[in-house]
Amino acid sequence: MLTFTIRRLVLAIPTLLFISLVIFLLLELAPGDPMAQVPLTVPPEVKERMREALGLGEPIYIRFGNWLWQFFVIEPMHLIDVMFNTSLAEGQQRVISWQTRSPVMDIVAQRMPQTLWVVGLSYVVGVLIALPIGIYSAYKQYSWFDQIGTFISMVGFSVPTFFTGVLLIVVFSVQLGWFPSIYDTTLVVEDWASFKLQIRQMVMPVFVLALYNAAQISRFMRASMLDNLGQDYVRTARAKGLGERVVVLSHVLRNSMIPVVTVIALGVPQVFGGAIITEQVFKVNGLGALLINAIQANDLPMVQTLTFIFAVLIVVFNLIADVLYGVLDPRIRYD
Amino acid sequence: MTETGPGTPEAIAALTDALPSSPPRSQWWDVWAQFRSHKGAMAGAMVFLIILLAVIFGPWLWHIDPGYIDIRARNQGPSLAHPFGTDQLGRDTMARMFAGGRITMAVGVTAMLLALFLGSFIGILAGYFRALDGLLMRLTDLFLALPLLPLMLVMVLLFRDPLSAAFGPEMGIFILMVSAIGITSWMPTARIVRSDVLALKEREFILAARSSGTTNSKMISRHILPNVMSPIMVSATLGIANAIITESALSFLGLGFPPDFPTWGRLLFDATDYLQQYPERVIWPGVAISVTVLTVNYIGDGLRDALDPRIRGR
Amino acid sequence: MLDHTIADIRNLRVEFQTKDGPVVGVEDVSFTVNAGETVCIVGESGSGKSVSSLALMRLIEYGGGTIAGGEMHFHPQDGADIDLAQTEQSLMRTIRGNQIGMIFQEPMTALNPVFTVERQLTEGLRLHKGMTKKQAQARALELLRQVRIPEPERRLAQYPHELSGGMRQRVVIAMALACAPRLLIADEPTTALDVTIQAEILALMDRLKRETGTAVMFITHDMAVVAQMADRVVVMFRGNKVEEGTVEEIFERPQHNYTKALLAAVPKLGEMRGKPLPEPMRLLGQEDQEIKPIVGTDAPLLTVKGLTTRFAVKGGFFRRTVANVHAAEDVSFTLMKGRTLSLVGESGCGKSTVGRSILRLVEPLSGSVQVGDRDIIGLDSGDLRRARQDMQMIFQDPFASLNPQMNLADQVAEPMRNFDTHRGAELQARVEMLFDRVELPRSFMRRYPHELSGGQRQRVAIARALALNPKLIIADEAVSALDVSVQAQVVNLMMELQADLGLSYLFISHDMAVVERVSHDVGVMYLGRIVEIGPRAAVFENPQHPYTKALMKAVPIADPRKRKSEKDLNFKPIPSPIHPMDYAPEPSHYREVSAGHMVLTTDSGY
Amino acid sequence: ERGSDGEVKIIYWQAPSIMTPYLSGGTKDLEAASLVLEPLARYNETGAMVPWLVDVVPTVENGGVSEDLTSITWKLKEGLKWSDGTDVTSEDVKFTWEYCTAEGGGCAQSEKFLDVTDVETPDAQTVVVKFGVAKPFPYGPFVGAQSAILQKAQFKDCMGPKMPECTDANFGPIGTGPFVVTDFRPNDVVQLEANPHYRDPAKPAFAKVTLKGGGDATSAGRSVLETGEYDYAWNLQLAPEVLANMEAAGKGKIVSGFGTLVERIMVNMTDPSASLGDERGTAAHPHPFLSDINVRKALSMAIDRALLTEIGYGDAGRATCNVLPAPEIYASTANDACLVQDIAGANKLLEDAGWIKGGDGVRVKDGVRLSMLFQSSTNAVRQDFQALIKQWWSEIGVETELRNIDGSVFFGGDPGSPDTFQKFWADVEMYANNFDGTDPEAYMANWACDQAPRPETQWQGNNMPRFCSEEYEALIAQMAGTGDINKRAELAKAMNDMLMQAYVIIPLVDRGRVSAHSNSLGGVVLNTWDSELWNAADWHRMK
Ligand SMILES: Nc1ncnc2c1ncn2[C@@H]1O[C@H](COP(=O)(O)OP(=O)(O)OP(=O)(O)O)[C@@H](O)[C@H]1O
Ligand SMILES: Nc1ncnc2c1ncn2[C@@H]1O[C@H](COP(=O)(O)OP(=O)(O)OP(=O)(O)O)[C@@H](O)[C@H]1O
Ligand SMILES: [Mg+2]
Ligand SMILES: [Mg+2]
Repeated sequence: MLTFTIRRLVLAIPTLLFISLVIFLLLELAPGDPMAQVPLTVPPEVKERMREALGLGEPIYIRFGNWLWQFFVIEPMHLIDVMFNTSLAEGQQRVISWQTRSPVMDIVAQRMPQTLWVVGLSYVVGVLIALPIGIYSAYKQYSWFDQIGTFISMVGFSVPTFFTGVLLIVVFSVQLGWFPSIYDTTLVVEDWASFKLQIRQMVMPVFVLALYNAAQISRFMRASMLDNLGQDYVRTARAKGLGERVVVLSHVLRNSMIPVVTVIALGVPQVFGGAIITEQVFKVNGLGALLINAIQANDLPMVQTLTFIFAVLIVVFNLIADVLYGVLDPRIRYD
Repeated sequence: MTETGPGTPEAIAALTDALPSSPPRSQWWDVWAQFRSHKGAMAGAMVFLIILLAVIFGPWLWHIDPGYIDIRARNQGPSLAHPFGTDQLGRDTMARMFAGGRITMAVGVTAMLLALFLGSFIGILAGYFRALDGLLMRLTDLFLALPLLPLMLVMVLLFRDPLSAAFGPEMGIFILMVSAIGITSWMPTARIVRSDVLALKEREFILAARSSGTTNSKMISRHILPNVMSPIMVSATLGIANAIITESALSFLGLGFPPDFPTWGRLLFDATDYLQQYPERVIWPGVAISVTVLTVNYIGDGLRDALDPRIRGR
Repeated sequence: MLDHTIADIRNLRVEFQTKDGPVVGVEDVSFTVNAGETVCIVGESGSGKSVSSLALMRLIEYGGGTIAGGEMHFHPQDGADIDLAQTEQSLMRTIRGNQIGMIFQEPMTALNPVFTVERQLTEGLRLHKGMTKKQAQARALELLRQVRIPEPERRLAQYPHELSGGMRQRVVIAMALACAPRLLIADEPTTALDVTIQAEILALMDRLKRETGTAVMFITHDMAVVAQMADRVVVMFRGNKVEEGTVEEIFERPQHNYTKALLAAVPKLGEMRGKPLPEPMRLLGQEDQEIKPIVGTDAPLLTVKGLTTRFAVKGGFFRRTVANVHAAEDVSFTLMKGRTLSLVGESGCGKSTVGRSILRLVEPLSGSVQVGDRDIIGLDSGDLRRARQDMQMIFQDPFASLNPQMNLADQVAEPMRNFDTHRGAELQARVEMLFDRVELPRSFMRRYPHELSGGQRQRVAIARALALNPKLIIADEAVSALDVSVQAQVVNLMMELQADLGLSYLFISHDMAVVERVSHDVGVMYLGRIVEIGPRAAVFENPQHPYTKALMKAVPIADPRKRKSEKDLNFKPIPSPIHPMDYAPEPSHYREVSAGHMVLTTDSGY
Repeated sequence: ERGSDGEVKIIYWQAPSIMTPYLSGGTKDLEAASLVLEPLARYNETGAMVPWLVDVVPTVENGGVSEDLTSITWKLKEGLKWSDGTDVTSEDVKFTWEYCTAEGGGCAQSEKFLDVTDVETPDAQTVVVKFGVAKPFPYGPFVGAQSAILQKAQFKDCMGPKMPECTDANFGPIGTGPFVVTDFRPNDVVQLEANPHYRDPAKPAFAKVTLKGGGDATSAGRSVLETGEYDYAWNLQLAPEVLANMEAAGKGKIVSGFGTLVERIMVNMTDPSASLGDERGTAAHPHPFLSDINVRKALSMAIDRALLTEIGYGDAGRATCNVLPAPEIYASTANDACLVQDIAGANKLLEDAGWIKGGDGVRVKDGVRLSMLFQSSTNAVRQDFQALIKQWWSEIGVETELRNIDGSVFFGGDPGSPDTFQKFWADVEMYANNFDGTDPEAYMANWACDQAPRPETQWQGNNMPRFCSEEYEALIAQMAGTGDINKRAELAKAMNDMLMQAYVIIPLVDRGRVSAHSNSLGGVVLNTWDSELWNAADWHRMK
């Protein structure tokens, strides 16, 4: 298993390099300009000079090479500096965002907490509600619970979050005044009161995203449970006199989780980058908002770095999925 | 050894297999029969058909031009003249729903089919030909990692003009949209299909077909493809919803249809601003999208059951 | 022997709710099982054997069935009487696994793949007997010893897929026995296993019955097993009990026509003694049958020399090959036109691998395969495809070797379409002819595999193999999975085709009685090598190699008066065919015993 | 009293990404920076210049500007302190000029320092700006939010190519303004606290400012007007009825003011058809039908500007017939006839000019159909406008295809993209533009011939219609040499009228700025000539 993991990781490096090159070329080709948000009153010559100052004049391979060097050498050195108070990366040019002229990784680090709190938590919540719903719907296939579950999950999947989010805001913020409509990213949880505030501001975005995630995962869970409930070993378990709870929640569930775990793991990277609309609606300003902002401002280093991080997540979670697969299913052994 | 007495009809019957009582039927008849017995699927198919007929024939029965602006009739609620009311420019919502439905359904279905085709094609190739597996799966990773928006911008940049020149502006954009959505949403299908094909390849009937001289292309079309229909069906269900939503997001970003082209996603997006004043405006497109996706889901469920001969036989 | 009734089933009726209305699974069945007694239930496939036993466990409700009538009295000890048909599921839970144990039909899938053997074994013990983890573990170990699993301590920590089929089946048996049930239901526990393992398991169950007084309800359609095991026999037919009696009564004085037909269809080892050539079986109800020995020719069709096939075991950081499975090792034989060569041997000894290597469905490492005057090994992929026109294969599992999504006419027509030998109406006509030939109604052409019984499916597979008029058919366990009655039909059909068309068969099987019936020559395989080969009569009547002798001994005989006792059986676990990369096996050397009868002198590992 | 009113929360739906005006000229960044950094003088809500870090605005009259218009002398207020407690000196002012004009730096405001040859610092309070040419309007440098003063001590190591590397300084500049940055999260939120060294000891009233960014205008408005979570929301470009509905919730007020921002349609005088290859959209090929002034005029006549204003902007807009609508003295009245829609007149005009309606209702002349592509950036109001205008034009026999393009591409100016507003590969396009401050000279010079974007200029330039007239060139030259304000006004009006009467620009709406503040926020004075937050020091909580 370990060698399998290492081997896959080693193989991932060329893949990732290639992906980053393709992303880079794609971004190069995409129209748009980092100066697009500068008002029209600023003359074109000035914009041209600003562009040059960003290093846009260099040939493309030099810029890609620079990015690679900065991302893979300087950024890790900087990380070491921060952690151990060394000064390896002293004076070296880090990956700088064109929009904010500050190191991209610092901003990414800044956005992490809210992304994890809201988007990450919503995924966890989504999974936590999807599993019981999927399990029970399958166990009682075609019961009213199953029908309603199907209905809600399909509606949850088909109604875009730009609508559900606004609807929740109108109802719970404007009409009822229960929850804030704007997420405060500066809130520090240090006592009970601030914890309550944090919970209050998370409720709506987490709910919206969780609904969407739960909808998909519960469908997979249900299908997988259905597959396994008909298996022979379930009958064997019953023949041992085990109670239904043990049969379903221990024997069947463990087997059904095998494909679902893959689905869940592969969903994680998408969740990080894909919650753009919800983040916008509630102004959570997580990584998704950062990405869309950077794309709109044509902030190539930022977009490149973020998409590369997502690519790494995709590859890593692919791997995690495979490893989990192996852990859950003893028949699969990677060595 | 036991002495065996003279045979009786019953004894012989024990040695031949009992004929089933129902007469043999064609495959499609069987599929249809099974499909018909699935209540949800039938209801879904009916509703889907109604929606389809409505968006195809609706504009013939309801003559108002969806783009016609009657500025005096702005923001009206439902009335006889405008059964669904009007929007902020006084355009008739019902006419816009019909017109939008045509585009949404066309885009949703076509993009979904394209994604399915690509996903199945790549999934099957990757699963079937070992040599292609690594390459194609890395390609899938690549597409998963590609940021959608820049990709779309590039596609618009490169292809809008040639396509418009070749097919006219509307068809050109339609092709562009459909291929953009298709190209960016085939990856999950490919993964699922691939793993199914990998399992299928170990089955003995594939070996049997090979031993009777079946060529690779025939192998895929006769043996592999029909047996991976079930995951493809699930992808279809989720794909159509995905296509509808992506289309609305793209249109809104200005990467899609001309702004005066209504689509359901766009109508919903535009109406969201007026959620408080005119809540009925979000209801029409919202319900239309949800109902369409729901019906496709039920149809998919029914088809999946119906296409599986083992379930069909029960 | 205690003469105390454990289970008393009266007028059991089980129905299934399906979309086309209720279907009767069991119509009217009554029988009793006494303590310390083995009752065998036999009958054709689909006659309701499994359903009856599931009804007794009240597991039938989970499969969509209902007990529509009848009583099922269970007497765990003297005086106690529970009508299982009426009991609450909560009470059933204390009976299932505790007082009634069940061994399921399919040993391969009856175990949960993701839990260790220990976990699955101790679950019931801890539940019913309230044992602690430690106690349960000790008991599990004891059970594994009882069922004679080698290295029981290690097995506890293993997962089902790490065990061979025979071991898995023994784990299932241990599970059923864990709480020392009063009644043990065994549903075809050995059908899927080869003779040696089957013999072991039968011996084990017999011993347990004798030692603990457990009542055994043994379901099977293999009459040889019945003869081995049964005290009493219940014969079922289409949901009804048609006959009941002691094992001697049933075998010697069958009353019902079905029972008679069934017994007639059973091939018995030794029947062919003295007849050097194979001949079809005489079947009940087919009086006009002409029984003629099949002679064949002396012209070689298939010559295999030094065939070696290995599978790489990959591992390490770069997925390099670290070891090899020596599946076929220096295999040589010759098959003549119009004759049948059988390969027999234990599961996993490489029979299928040899068959597949000949067709190059797996690539052999070395050796030569000559079909007619064509060297198969040297062909490129295009020529190979064309060469396959002459040699077809019938696969081990009729369920698996047909595409579930394709109708039967298309499946039979497929080889002809592939080689474009026939077209349009001509093709249609030939498909019809093939259906007639294998005695399938033409109306079946539009059907799908799942709509057929196993025997019918196998006939489709045969029709498909015949479609191209091949010279050679490799029949890999073509009849092993079939019901005896169906099996007899298929065997006869194959021999008939051989007589008519001059086909050659490479017949792969572990069923010695069938092999005796059909073959001209027999090769016995062990651990990838042919240990003994020669004319069938010579090998069967004068086995030389120790493995061949053990194998012959293990075959159960369908005669209750010729039971084998456990001490006759003497098995060794098969050594692993996996060897490191640098392992160089010795070439095979043979000693000629009589004309064409060769015995391996090289060390075979036995 | 300073700091007594607690926290004020401001929401900008475009989040600030940097805190200095010199690295990003985006409005959001300028305005956020204006809480901290201040110029020597700035414009008030009427567009008049007011002294800020000086006591008087220098003029020729008071001797601050030299007679030959080549130098201007500013005198800093006494006792000005940076927020770190050090003194503000003329060296800082001079440094600001050096900083922005240093070699290799991409200073966004370098235009402000055009023609500055030297900045002299005779003493710590006095700054003399020298120009290489006579400057009739010498208030470019150090005036307005774009040209705020930086602290030399903080920025001296951040010159030229090192400008972007000074993240700490760029995110937390030391300034003279009422607030100091405590936490800056780019594109998310800025937190500030009262400047302890602010020159007025009683101000600011608020101890803390939170400037949140992100989302969209609707939700920003909602958070001030409906839920009351925020105190001030910037630039609420929303449909008037949506805004009215939000205001009805009673939690806050909408404020609006007018500047020079005009929503306009640009008419392409060159032929954008793809078949021309490299010469597409260049002066080499005049437009097949838009080069006919009758057609351009008819297009303008068919538009009901009042209705557009009502639908798109309500009280925050006024219909206009000028591309230069303000300040008052520059506003022409010569073209006001366009305020009334005249479809019949437009039809007649086209008919007379020989454009005859074909069977499909589209006018044709000599085989040329009046069929146009109308592009604009993506924005709900603009798309409504496009739809309306399309309908009106169809009534005069002009067929229109609409296209909307994402703002970052449309305004992005990427020469590789076919969709930029400069390339203008369409027949007409709509967007809004304005000019900085109150002097229109540079703005009116946009329509000089050599400002036309073309391949040689990498498609840069401001003359989108590719308008070219010798007469107009002459007026530009004349204005550059005129110092008298009234004379300048006349010239500007003449230029405006020339453009209007040629119908190469069809102005639609003079767009005001709409913002909203909560009922409890006092002291808000909406200023469209400078940063909206220009007087944040005066903001206070109403009791
Ligand atoms: N879940 C079910 N639904 C409907 N019919 C069923 C179901 N299970 C079994 N049957 C039917 O009940 C009958 C008896 O089946 P059963 O499994 O008992 O046969 P069997 O005697 O065990 O055969 P085999 O030897 O093949 O195992 C068959 O006709 C079968 O089709
Ligand atoms: N594709 C494969 N990869 C690796 N090992 C294999 C493969 N196929 C077969 N083997 C191994 O080769 C050996 C011989 O297998 P084979 O299938 O030929 O046995 P068999 O005699 O046909 O057994 P059975 O009676 O169970 O069908 C076994 O140890 C098996 O595990
Ligand atoms: Mg059975
Ligand atoms: Mg085999």
